[in-house]
Amino acid sequence: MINILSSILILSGVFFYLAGSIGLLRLPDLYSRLHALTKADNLGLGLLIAGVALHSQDLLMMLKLLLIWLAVLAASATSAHLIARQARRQETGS
Amino acid sequence: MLTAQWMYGLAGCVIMALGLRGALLHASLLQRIVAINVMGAGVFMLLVAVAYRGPVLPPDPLPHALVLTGIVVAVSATALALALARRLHAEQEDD
Amino acid sequence: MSPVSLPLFDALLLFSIVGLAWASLATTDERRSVILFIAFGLVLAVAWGRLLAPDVALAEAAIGAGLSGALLLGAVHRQPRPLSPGSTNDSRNQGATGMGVVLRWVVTLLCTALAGTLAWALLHAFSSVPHDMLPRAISGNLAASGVSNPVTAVLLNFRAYDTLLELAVLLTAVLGIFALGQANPGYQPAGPVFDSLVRWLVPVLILTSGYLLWVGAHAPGGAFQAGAILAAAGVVLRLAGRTRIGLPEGFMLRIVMAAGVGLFLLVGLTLLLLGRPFLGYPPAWAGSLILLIETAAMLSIAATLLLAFLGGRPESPAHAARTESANTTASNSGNEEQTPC
Amino acid sequence: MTELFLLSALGLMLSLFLGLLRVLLGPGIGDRMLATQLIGTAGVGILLLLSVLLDQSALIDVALLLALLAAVAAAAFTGQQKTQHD
Repeated sequence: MINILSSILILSGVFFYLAGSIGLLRLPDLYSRLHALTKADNLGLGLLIAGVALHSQDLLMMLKLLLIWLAVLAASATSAHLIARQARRQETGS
Repeated sequence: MLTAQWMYGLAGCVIMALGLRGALLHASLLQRIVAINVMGAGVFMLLVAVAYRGPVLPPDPLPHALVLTGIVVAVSATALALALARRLHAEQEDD
Repeated sequence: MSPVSLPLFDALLLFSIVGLAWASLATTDERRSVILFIAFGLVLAVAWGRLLAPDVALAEAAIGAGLSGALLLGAVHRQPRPLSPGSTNDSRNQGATGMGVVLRWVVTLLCTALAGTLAWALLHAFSSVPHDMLPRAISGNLAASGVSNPVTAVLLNFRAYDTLLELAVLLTAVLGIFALGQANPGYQPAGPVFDSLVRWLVPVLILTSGYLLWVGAHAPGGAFQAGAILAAAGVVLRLAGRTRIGLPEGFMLRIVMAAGVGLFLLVGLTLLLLGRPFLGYPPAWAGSLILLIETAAMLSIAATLLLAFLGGRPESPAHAARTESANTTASNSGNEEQTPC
Repeated sequence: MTELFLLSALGLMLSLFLGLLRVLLGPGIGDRMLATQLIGTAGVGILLLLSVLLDQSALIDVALLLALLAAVAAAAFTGQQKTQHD
């Protein structure tokens, strides 16, 4: 039962990863790519981590996995902000 | 002979040669420094491939220790090279 | 876990790595080259994990994703013109002439020949007798080494000489950097979004480095990875525009820089006096001595790597506040005694 | 279960590969930086799967380091350096 649930979580995580990278490849400009990517890979990693945590069933491991997810959430929000700000600066600057 | 071992070993050779070529041919000092780092990464990959002994046997720890210290030395050598390049640039501007 | 073979995974991974290495050297745009090199480092960390080298993967993740990327990107930004020995136009023209083209081909051919020879030797080595004498010697003596992580045992016990000299190499590199001038001017404040990340990221990085140091005795980790992560915390503070990045000043800084080599030597010489070989720890003490040396080494490595990132002698924050104009040619070594000019 | 982890690792490798194409294509430097971010996140996911697949719990720590330092490259890329006073 737990195995099935964890498999579903992991596979849907991979699906969101792929959706994000296809978005990164197909979408026309930086801002829409930024939007698609941050959403997709945060969600993808979140689902993947939930699946792996369920599979591991070890408390310290789960805590580390949670920390990884929080770190990636914060980092991707921050980087998206920094990259977008830089792009705006270049558009208005030059 | 393990498939993974020769795959990674060959890739290491290719990466090292790419790095050496870049270090010899690039005009920009910064890119030469990047190229030397790529070359180093190729050597590291070679060593880690040699250490790999399949999924069951634990790998040989000695090359791992070499590569580990190699990575740290490479980054400090890179910093020294960049500082030298900066100084060279400053001297050229004074002329 | 049953042995798994993942040749398709390996093929994709290696294709990405070789592709990134090639692409980062194929362009003449320095910024693009550096960004591709950073991506190359990220994928390499995955490859080390795949080859069951988690110690190496930890170091690559800490240095590739933290230090070396920031170091190289900083160097690109500082240089509006390319960092080249002559002006770039000259070298471009040279490349267009017949001699240049011939040279390019000769170098490419020689590099290909080198790669081929190396690959031939490697395949020859792989297909001959499997080498398990050294690994067996290491695992046979692991119990007496004081630690159960074989990589840490090699670094701090079996080949402790190498590690001592390596710390000396790091110190020499930083002294070389000091001799070249003052530190880079640093960054402007990065804004509230990055600041709020920094506020919790730096404590977590410091905690992680302590964890890696402690865990290094029996699992992947140790002084090098811990030191690199500690240095990354300083890099993050620097990027956020802080002037205080956790480095001690003046005499204290010198002590921290030399602590690794110093303590290593002290332990080795004390053992000599006690009638043991240089750095031949008594097995009962080995665990504690290694942890002691590793703690000092971690602090030295962190300080050295952070100073390497600064790219020159650090200015003391008090001094920086007193004098807006930094005198780049000052050859005074003491930071405190430097008078504002 | 092993097959599932292997398949998922391949899926993430494909995702990393697509990100790589964007790094190579650009066109802007921001696009390349963004794609590098994706490569990092995919790397984190792959390491997590490999840690189960190869039975190496230390790979979780590697993933943790990559996750913690994921913002450093973007910050170094966008950071404005002070000008040298000379």
